[in-house]
This record gives sequence, C-alpha cells and structure tokens, in this order.
Amino acid sequence: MAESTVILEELNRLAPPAELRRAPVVENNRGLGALTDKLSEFAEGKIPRWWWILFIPSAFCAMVVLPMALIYQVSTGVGVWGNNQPVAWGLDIVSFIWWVGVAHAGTLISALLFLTRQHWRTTIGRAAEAMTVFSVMMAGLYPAIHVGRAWFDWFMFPIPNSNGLWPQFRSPLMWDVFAVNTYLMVSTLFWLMGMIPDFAVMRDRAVTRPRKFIFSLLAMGWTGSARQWHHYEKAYVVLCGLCTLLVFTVSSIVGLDFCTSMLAGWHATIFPLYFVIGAVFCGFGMMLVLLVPLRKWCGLENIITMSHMDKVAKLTLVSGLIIAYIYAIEFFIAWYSGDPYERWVFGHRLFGHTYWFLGWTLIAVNVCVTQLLWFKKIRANLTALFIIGVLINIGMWTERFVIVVGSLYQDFLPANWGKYIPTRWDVALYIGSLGAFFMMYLLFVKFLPLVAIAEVKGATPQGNPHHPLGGAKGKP
Amino acid sequence: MIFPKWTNQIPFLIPIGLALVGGAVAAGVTVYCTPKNTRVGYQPVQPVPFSHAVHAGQLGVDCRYCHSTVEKSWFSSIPAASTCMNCHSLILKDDPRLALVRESFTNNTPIPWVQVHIVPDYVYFNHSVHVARGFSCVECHGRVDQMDEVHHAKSLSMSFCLDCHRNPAAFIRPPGKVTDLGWQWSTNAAEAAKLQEVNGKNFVHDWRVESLQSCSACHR
Amino acid sequence: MSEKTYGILAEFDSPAAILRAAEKVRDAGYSRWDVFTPFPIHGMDKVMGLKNSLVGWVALFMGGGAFLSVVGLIWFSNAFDYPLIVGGKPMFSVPMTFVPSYIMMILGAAVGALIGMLAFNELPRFHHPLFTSERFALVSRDKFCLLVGSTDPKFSETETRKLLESIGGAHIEIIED
Amino acid sequence: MSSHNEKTHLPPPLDLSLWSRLPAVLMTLGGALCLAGAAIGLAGKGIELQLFGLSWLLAFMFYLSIALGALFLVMVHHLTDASWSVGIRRFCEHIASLLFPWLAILFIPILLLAPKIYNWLTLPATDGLIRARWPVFTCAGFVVVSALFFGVWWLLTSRLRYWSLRQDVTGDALCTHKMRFHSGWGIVAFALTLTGASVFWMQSVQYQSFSAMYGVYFFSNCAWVALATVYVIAALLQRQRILAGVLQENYFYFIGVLFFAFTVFSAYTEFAQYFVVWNANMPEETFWYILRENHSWWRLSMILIFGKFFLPFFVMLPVKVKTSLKVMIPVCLWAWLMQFGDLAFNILPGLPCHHFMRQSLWMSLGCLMFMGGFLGWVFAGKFKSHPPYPQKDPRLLETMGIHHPPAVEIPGEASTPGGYP
Repeated sequence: MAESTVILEELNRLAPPAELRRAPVVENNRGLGALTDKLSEFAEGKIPRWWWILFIPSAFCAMVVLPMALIYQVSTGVGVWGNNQPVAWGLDIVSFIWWVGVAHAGTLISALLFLTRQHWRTTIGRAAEAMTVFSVMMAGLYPAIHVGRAWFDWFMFPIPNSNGLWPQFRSPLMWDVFAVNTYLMVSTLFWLMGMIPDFAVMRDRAVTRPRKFIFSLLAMGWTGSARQWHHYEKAYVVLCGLCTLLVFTVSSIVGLDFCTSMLAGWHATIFPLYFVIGAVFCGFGMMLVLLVPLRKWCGLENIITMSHMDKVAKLTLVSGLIIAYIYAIEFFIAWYSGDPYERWVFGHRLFGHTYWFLGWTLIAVNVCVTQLLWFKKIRANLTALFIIGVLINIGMWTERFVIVVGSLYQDFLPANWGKYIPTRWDVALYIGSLGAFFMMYLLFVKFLPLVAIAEVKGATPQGNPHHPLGGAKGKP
Repeated sequence: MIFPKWTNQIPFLIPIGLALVGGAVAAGVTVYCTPKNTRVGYQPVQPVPFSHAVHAGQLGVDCRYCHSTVEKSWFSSIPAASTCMNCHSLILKDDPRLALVRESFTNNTPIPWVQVHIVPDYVYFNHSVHVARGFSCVECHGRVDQMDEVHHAKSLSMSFCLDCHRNPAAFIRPPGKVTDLGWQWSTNAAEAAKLQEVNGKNFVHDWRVESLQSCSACHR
Repeated sequence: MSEKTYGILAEFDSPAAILRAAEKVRDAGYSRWDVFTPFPIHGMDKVMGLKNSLVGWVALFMGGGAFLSVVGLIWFSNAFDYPLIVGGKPMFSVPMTFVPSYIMMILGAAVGALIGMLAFNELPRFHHPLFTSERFALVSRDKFCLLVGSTDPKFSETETRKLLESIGGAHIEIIED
Repeated sequence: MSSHNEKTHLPPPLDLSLWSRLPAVLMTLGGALCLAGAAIGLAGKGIELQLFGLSWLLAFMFYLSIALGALFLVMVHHLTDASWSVGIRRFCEHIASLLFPWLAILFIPILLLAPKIYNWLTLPATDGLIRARWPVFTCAGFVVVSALFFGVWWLLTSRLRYWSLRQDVTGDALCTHKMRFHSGWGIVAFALTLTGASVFWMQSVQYQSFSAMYGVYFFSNCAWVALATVYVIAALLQRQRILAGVLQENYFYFIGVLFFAFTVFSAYTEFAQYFVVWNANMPEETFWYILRENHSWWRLSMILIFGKFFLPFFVMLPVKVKTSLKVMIPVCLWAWLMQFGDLAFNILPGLPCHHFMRQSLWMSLGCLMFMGGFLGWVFAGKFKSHPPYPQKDPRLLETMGIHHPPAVEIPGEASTPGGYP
C-alpha cells in the first residue's frame, strides 16, 4: 500500500486543477466486497414504507383501473373513446408514442454509452433498461386495442389462414407491429442478459431456500469464468450495437406512421429523426423523474452520484436542443415550402383556435425550460431536476398531442373540421398504463438488482488490474 | 447445491417445447380462428320455420319475389310480412306455424329473423352490382333452394371474395339465370366448363366487369 | 487422484493478483484451467489465449438469415401468393421490403447473440461441481478464483497444489464432481 | 496505462520533402483549369457559365463540409470534456479556421456567378414560390444571409482558436472554460448556420425542392468526411512522430468508430429523406429524385448507395479494422471521393440538361485542385506556426494514457466487508 500511495501522490501533483478533475465512478470507495453489500442491500432488505405508499396506488391503477378501461373498451368498441372523424387518432396513439419515447432513453443510456465507453453509465444503466422494458410493454398495449377488434390482432402475424390474409408489409402500421415487438423482445433480452451475473450475486448471497432457488434459476448456472465472460462481453457488445440501431429504428418507424401520409404537419422528411430525438428527450425526462427519488430512497447517493445526475441532465439538454432545432426546422420548412396548407397548419399550432395553448406549452416547456439545464446550479439541484423531468414529460406528451390531433382536426376541407375531446375512458386507460408501469418498476426496484453490480465493480479502480488499487505493482 | 445433476438436461428441452407451443398456436389459429371454422355451417333457429327448399325449390318462387331489392340496392331486403301474406292470406290461413307472421302483419311489428350471412362493417358489399353483372346468388349463399333451414354454406372470407375478383370469368353467367341456382351451361361437365371459359371471357369483356382488387374496393 | 475429482480451486484477492496467477499457470504449461471473477478482467483474454468469440458470427448469420427470410416472406406473401394493390405501390420493391426485413434482422441478430452466448457457455447449467464449494460463492462478491481441471494432462493433486500455493493462492481446495 | 504504449514500433517517418510542393502544383494546375473553365463559360452562349459556376460551388461545398465537420469535432470535444481527442484538436482548429477568411474568399466567385448558379435570382417575381420566400430569395437577401453565415463562423472559429492558443502559453483552466462557453452557444449557432448554408447554397440550386432533413443530411456528411480527414492527418502525424506519445493506438479506434457511426448515420438520413419522399409520392417533392433516378444520374446514385454506405460499412464492420491503417487510409480517401460524388449528386443535376456533362468533370476537378492547393497551403502555414497539439491542456496527461486519481481521498483499507457508510 505504501508504494502505491507514493505513486498516487506523484500523480496528484501532475493532475489538472481540482475543478477539472474527473469524478470517480462510485464515491466513497471501500472496495469490492463492501460495494457488493451496498448494491444488493436494498433488494435483500425489508420493504420500506415509501415503497408501499407508492406501490398501493400504482397497483390499484394497474389492477383495477386498467382492466376496467380495457374490458369496457374491448367489449364495447373504440366508440367509448373520443376518437371520431376527423380525429381518428386520439389519446391512444398519443400515449403510444409517448410510451415508446420514454423507452428510448433507457436503451440509449445502456447501449450507446456502453459503446462510447462511458463508465458512469454502469450505475444507472440497469434502472434505465428496466424503464425501457416496462414502457415498451405499455406502448405495445395501445396499438393492440386501438385496432378496435383486439381479438383479430393475429391478423398482424404471418399465419396462413382461410382469409387469404397476409400482413400487408407496405403499411407503416405493420412496421410498427414489427418494430414494437422487436423492441420489446430485444430490450427485455438485453436487460435479462445484463442481469445474469447479478442474479449469480443474488444467488450466492441468498440465505433462504426459496430465494436461492429463484435466483439459481435466473442465474442459469453462471460461474463467472473467464470463458463465460469472454463470450458474454462479445454478446453484450453486439446487443449494444443492435440496441443503438433499434433506438433509431423504432421511433423512426413510429415517425413513418405519420410522414408517409400526405397530411400537412405530418409529412416532413425529418420526421423519423424528429421522433427519435423526441423519444430520447422524453425518456431522459423520465430518467430524471425516476433517478432523483430512487438514489435517495434506496440509499444510492454514493453510487448514482451527483456527477451522474449532472451527466443525465446534460444529455437531456442535448436532446432538448436537437428537439428545439427540429421545431425550428419544421416551422422554417413550412414557410420555405410555400405550401399554403403547411403554413396554415403551423400557423394554427400557435395562433389557431381550440389547441393554440398546447402549441405554446410545448415551446415553453420543451424549448425554454430545457435551457435552464445550461446552468451548473440547476444541474446540481435535485428538486429542480425532478421538476424539469416532470415538465419535460408533460411537454413531450403535449407535443405528441399537437402532432396527432393538431394536424387531424382541421384537414383540407373546412366542412370536415372538428374537435377532439378525450373521454374518461381515454384518461382511465392512460392512468391505468401509468399505474402498471410504476407497479412493475417498483417491483423491479425492490426485488431485482437495481444497479449492475458486476459492471460497477469492473468500473472501479479496485476492479482495474492495472491500477494500484486493483493490486497492480510498479509505476502506472 | 439446489439442483440435482439431471436438471442440466432441461435446456435441451426448452427449444423443442417452444417450437411445439409456437407451432400449436399457429396451427390452432389457422384452424379455429378463421371463417372456415367460425362461419361455415352456422344455422340459427328462425322464429318462423320457413323452408327455402319448399318455396324456392319445390314451388319455384323466384328469389327476387321476396328479396325484391337485390337488383337495385346494395342490400338484399328481407321481405315484410305483407309479402308472405300475399299468399298466406289464402293458403294455410290458420296454420299455427304462421302465427308470428300474422301477428306481425296486423300489429305492424317486424318478425325477428336471425341474420345468417353477414359481412363485417369494414366491408362494403353491393348486391345489385354483382347480380346485375351475372353473378348468381348461389356463388355466395350456396344451394339455398335445397335448404330447409338456411345455413352458412360458404366461408365469405376475404380470400373467398378475392378468388372471384381475380377471375370473374370463371363464375359469371347470363344475367337471366342468376336466380336459377341449379342452372348449368350444359349437363355435360366438360362442355359446361368449355362454355364457361369462352362465354365468361366474353361476358367480362362485353359488360365491362371491373372486379377491383384494390383495398378500397371493399374497405372504403 | 480419485475418479471424481473435478479440479483444484485456489483463491486470490485482487484482479491484478489473478492476472499474475493466470500468467504463471499458463507458463507452467497447464492447458485446462479457468479463472472465475466477479467481473471481466481486462487483459485476461490475452493471458488465457482466448480467440475472438464466435458469438458475433452467430449474430451475423442469424441476422442475415432473418433479413433474407423476411424478404422472402414479403415476396411470397405480398407479391406471389396474394398480390394486392395498395396505395399504387409496386408489389415488391426494395424500399418497402427494407424496413420490416431490417427490423427482423435486428431481432434475429439479437436472439443469435443471446443464443450464441448461452450455447458457447453451455448455459443454462443449473448443476455445477463448483457450486459445492463454500468459498466459490464469494467469487460473485470480491474474490478471484483459479481452477485447474483434473482433465489437464499436467494435473496432479500435489504438484498443482504446490504451484497454486507458490503463486499466492489461498483456500486451496479439491472440487469433487 | 502501460498497455497502451506497447505499440512503439512505428515504421520510420516518411520523407515528405517532395510533397511540400504539392499545394503549389495543385494551385497552378487547378488555377489553369479554372481559368480555362471560366473563359469557356464567359465565351459560351449556353449553359457553360452555369456549368462552371456549379463546378466551383461543388468544390467549395466539398471543402466547406470538411471545415464545418472539423469545427463540429472541436466543439464536441469541449462540450463532452473528452480527453482522447486533445491530440487531434489543434489541427481540427486549423481546418475549422479556414472557414474565415479563406473559404469566404473562395465564396466570392459564387457571389459573382450567383445569377447563373441560382436561377431564382433572375426569374421574374411572378413565381409563387419565390414570392413566398421573400425577402430571403432576393439578391440582397442572398448577400446578407451569406455574410451572416460567414460572420458567425468567423466569430466562432476565432474565439475557439484564440483561447486554445492562449492556453499554450498560460495553461490556465480559464481557457478551457472559455472554450466550453464558446462551444456552448457555438453548437447552436453552428446547427442553424450549417442548415442554412446547405439549404441556401446547395439545395436552392433547384429552388423548387425542400426537405426538412436536408440540413441534418448535410451535417452528417460534414462530420463523416471530416472524420476521414482527421484519420488521415492523425495517421500521418503519428508516422512523422509529431504526435507520438499523445496519440495512442486506441484513439485511432475511436476515430474509426466515430467514422463508422457517421457512415451509418449519414445513410440513415439519406434513406429517411428518400423513403419519405418515395412513399408519399408527391410531385413537388419527387421531381428532385426522379431527375436523379434517370439518365446518367442513375449510375451515380447507385455508386453512392453502394460506395458511400455498403462498402465502407462492411469493410469497417470488424472491430480490428478500425485500427488497421492499411485498410482505413484507403477507406478515408474513398470517403473523400464519395463525399464529392454525393455533393455532385446534389448540385450538378441543377443544370437544365438533365444528364451528366463530361465538361463538368474537368471543370470541377480543376476547382477542386485549385481550392485544395490553396487551402492546403494555408493549413500547412497555420500548422507550422503553432504547436502541433495543445501543449498545456489540462487533459493532456490523461490523453497520454496517464490516469490521474479521482479528486476524493481514497481510504487505505481496500475490500473490507461491511462498514459501508
């Protein structure tokens, strides 16, 4: 130890000024064993009170409100929603895009930041992936019932049948089916595979027999041998690459649902990218909403450090800036194209009737509030981050509403103009899906490894065989 | 250690199980969820024991006598009680089986017939355009003139419609013979097929039969 | 050496220690040995002489296969078996087929990566001789173990044990199968 | 750490004494071709002058894309607080600072030939679309907006360079903060001006077309071709031992990965744009692609699809290729060619003749050579007069592979179970 202290001191002298020092991945470092204890502590401990306080209402929404809304809608028909001509896509599609969006940041954090070797992602990656998995589930719910006859959903799969029906692969809605299902499967698979080594940790720590049984089953016999890690790491890189592609693909396809049509306000070549970035932005907002309380209540302040929160906030800012750019481009192209319909639609987003305030809301929140994140003080203030996260989610929800309803309610013929007011069943379904999401998320938080234990350990200096703290001898 | 050694065999069974389940689901859907299973053979009990076999078959009443709008409207009408009473005010006047018809006639209330053939709301089907261009009732409804109680004879699935739309010449016949359900070009099967081929092509051409295959032809 | 011996297990304290130990075991001429660590150790692949994992190839082939089979499915279903006119678009065209095929390529490759990983690692394997060792349970925590398998031609209970002791291994134990 | 420094067996430095004359040769040859082109243009009665103008624009946009891409890399370096890119930052700054005044000078011929290049400047005001774009689509609008773009780039590049060079002297952390500040507002201004430049100078050659993706599409190509350039220059400087010690082998991997990522991203933007237009099938949009899917342009579009995406994608797919100079250098040079082809695909069909004209080949080649020689000469001058990499950057140690410890105190006892505060 003495030798390495000398080296550390020497390095300290050469290091940049304190303000430019790199923050450690995990604070208050006490070695690998203590880290393992810390990270598995919450999943093994008693269920705290705050958990019940959050869980019971979420479970109520998921177990009572959601089934009620679903059963009533499926048995009665889509007429129970506010959808009608000319607004045939209402809250169901708005919420669908919103949920898909929430999912994206999770994949981006865990996959893209892995590929760019951002070690800090190890602490929040798992929480982000879980967010992805559960919100894609919620997203998938909407198109399945939006079709109106949910029992005919099998039409969307290539099963030979006497109807002579094959899926119509030229339809963007069909691509949605592929995209959302693939996204769900790949993100679940990615999430579960990432957890295998941590399941092994839980297995080895398990005291009770049922617990040992469950985690033995989940860990699938993981031993952590070098050969296993060797294949595992390769598979992980491949999955990360694929997930990064998926981030771009899934939302692009959702964007194509809109822009392949010729409706003013929908048809723009930037729409695929627009939806990708909007999704990521919204997801980062949700990430802030989830991480701020989690790190406090689960006692993870030293793991999910303020530096990590700062980085998530910066990523939020980046995606928010791109969104602002795309808004600007949308309005610019509406003007530049000289198309009277386009100009009309975009003028009416801000100065029209019925929904004008929503247009201003999304500019106020998505464009203006996001700019607060330029300031270091705001990024260091957890309350502010939480509020901004909530606002971004509201703002992005509004954005989808403006896109979906704003372009539909006044189409090319004034005789067709109408309004869209969501009914209580629209709202109930949305609340139910929120409840289901939070219920599943809370279950995950309590019972599964919330932080990628193995990955975090590998990212600490104690896990680095070339670092003095990792046991390396000699000069670095 | 919680698992005995034999459990290491389980992974090899998983893919087999998955394949079996997947295959079973697909096969089950194919067999049980499609109109061939869900529609064909449907034969509800009607409120009045009306026999098409007697009326259309034995007595030779033309379809259009009762379903009078079939040539002019997208909808083939169900006869009002007054149509029945044209004859039944004289024939089988007091038959108890016709009590409901008489009641309907006097009270001006509809007879609660149970609809047998139905296309979903998302399908637009026009009877008149088919009948007027020489497509017989029998193509979709089967030999109703031989049915005591009407049952669903054909699947009316999408591919059923498209089979005809793709090759109308194989099904078209002289418009006068549309309601003659047993009509054939010839009693000789080979000759009938030949005549169908030659005449079918001519009819389709001469009468400008446009059997559309685009989605919006039916799903409009 | 009993028939049922699986190997000898030794325990080390730090990633650098296990890396050095692995180098020494390799230099001593052993070929059937493995290290067990709570996380992947940077540089261990090189020491153990592990070639580039084939998982990537499995993913590539599964992905490519999925891509081609969906192209085939689209051609068969939309252009051959039941061609339907939709929106004036050609029955079969590259831009149209690209999107679903591409998505399914990702799914195929992802499943391929997972299956490849599991297959090469012989997982799931619920029963493993190492699970009998109490100390082995610490591998997932903060210990680093090295196992020399009994199938190694150079394996000998005494010699191997001596070697492991000399390179700093603690809690050396014989694992029964 | 030590493992990064293993690759010290570099091949001997190249003898570049002959190559130092290259800018002069290129300028002379290219200048002669340019003069010939201009002469033909001025003498010709048909579209010759427009052809020359478009060729000049094509070459200009090529170097503009590299300079803008380099500017982007510099700003991203500051914003992400990256360490590995310290070594490549200085020459990126040099490339970026070509934007003003040097590229602005090269823009003057475009300004002079504008009525020939952009037919909307001369079309009567009865055209609805041009009227709808008033006041931007006027002579005054063209000058003012172009000046605005160059003004923004001047401010941005000069500030970034000023603080970067100042840090070489003082080593002050303040300079880092200043550069981050300028990158902060700069990246916003950059996005808007780049989009504006692509639409205004390039897309408006066929003024009827519009596409919301166009700016992003041009941006992705800028970053792509800039990364190719950076890779080549970095490899060269490494070989010459100028950046030895600062550039680690795995930094080539990073540049390569970014280059690969932008190969995919630029294909994504192009596909998205094409696909949306193809699918909606609206005449006011499709005319742009229909023109490029016919006659000789068809061949160019096929070359671009396979050469600009599939070839580099599959070549660079294996992990190890990204550090293999033997593969990567040809790919990077190929990327220049493809970027040039892509710009030609965008610009040259603006000619009223609807097919590729052989004349444009030597004309644009001449312009390319002339500008390349000129800008290369300016760049070499800048490079020689300043240290090749930021000498006192606070991240320099880190980029050299020396990890400094985290800012907090590390407690002595490692791996003690329990007792976690």
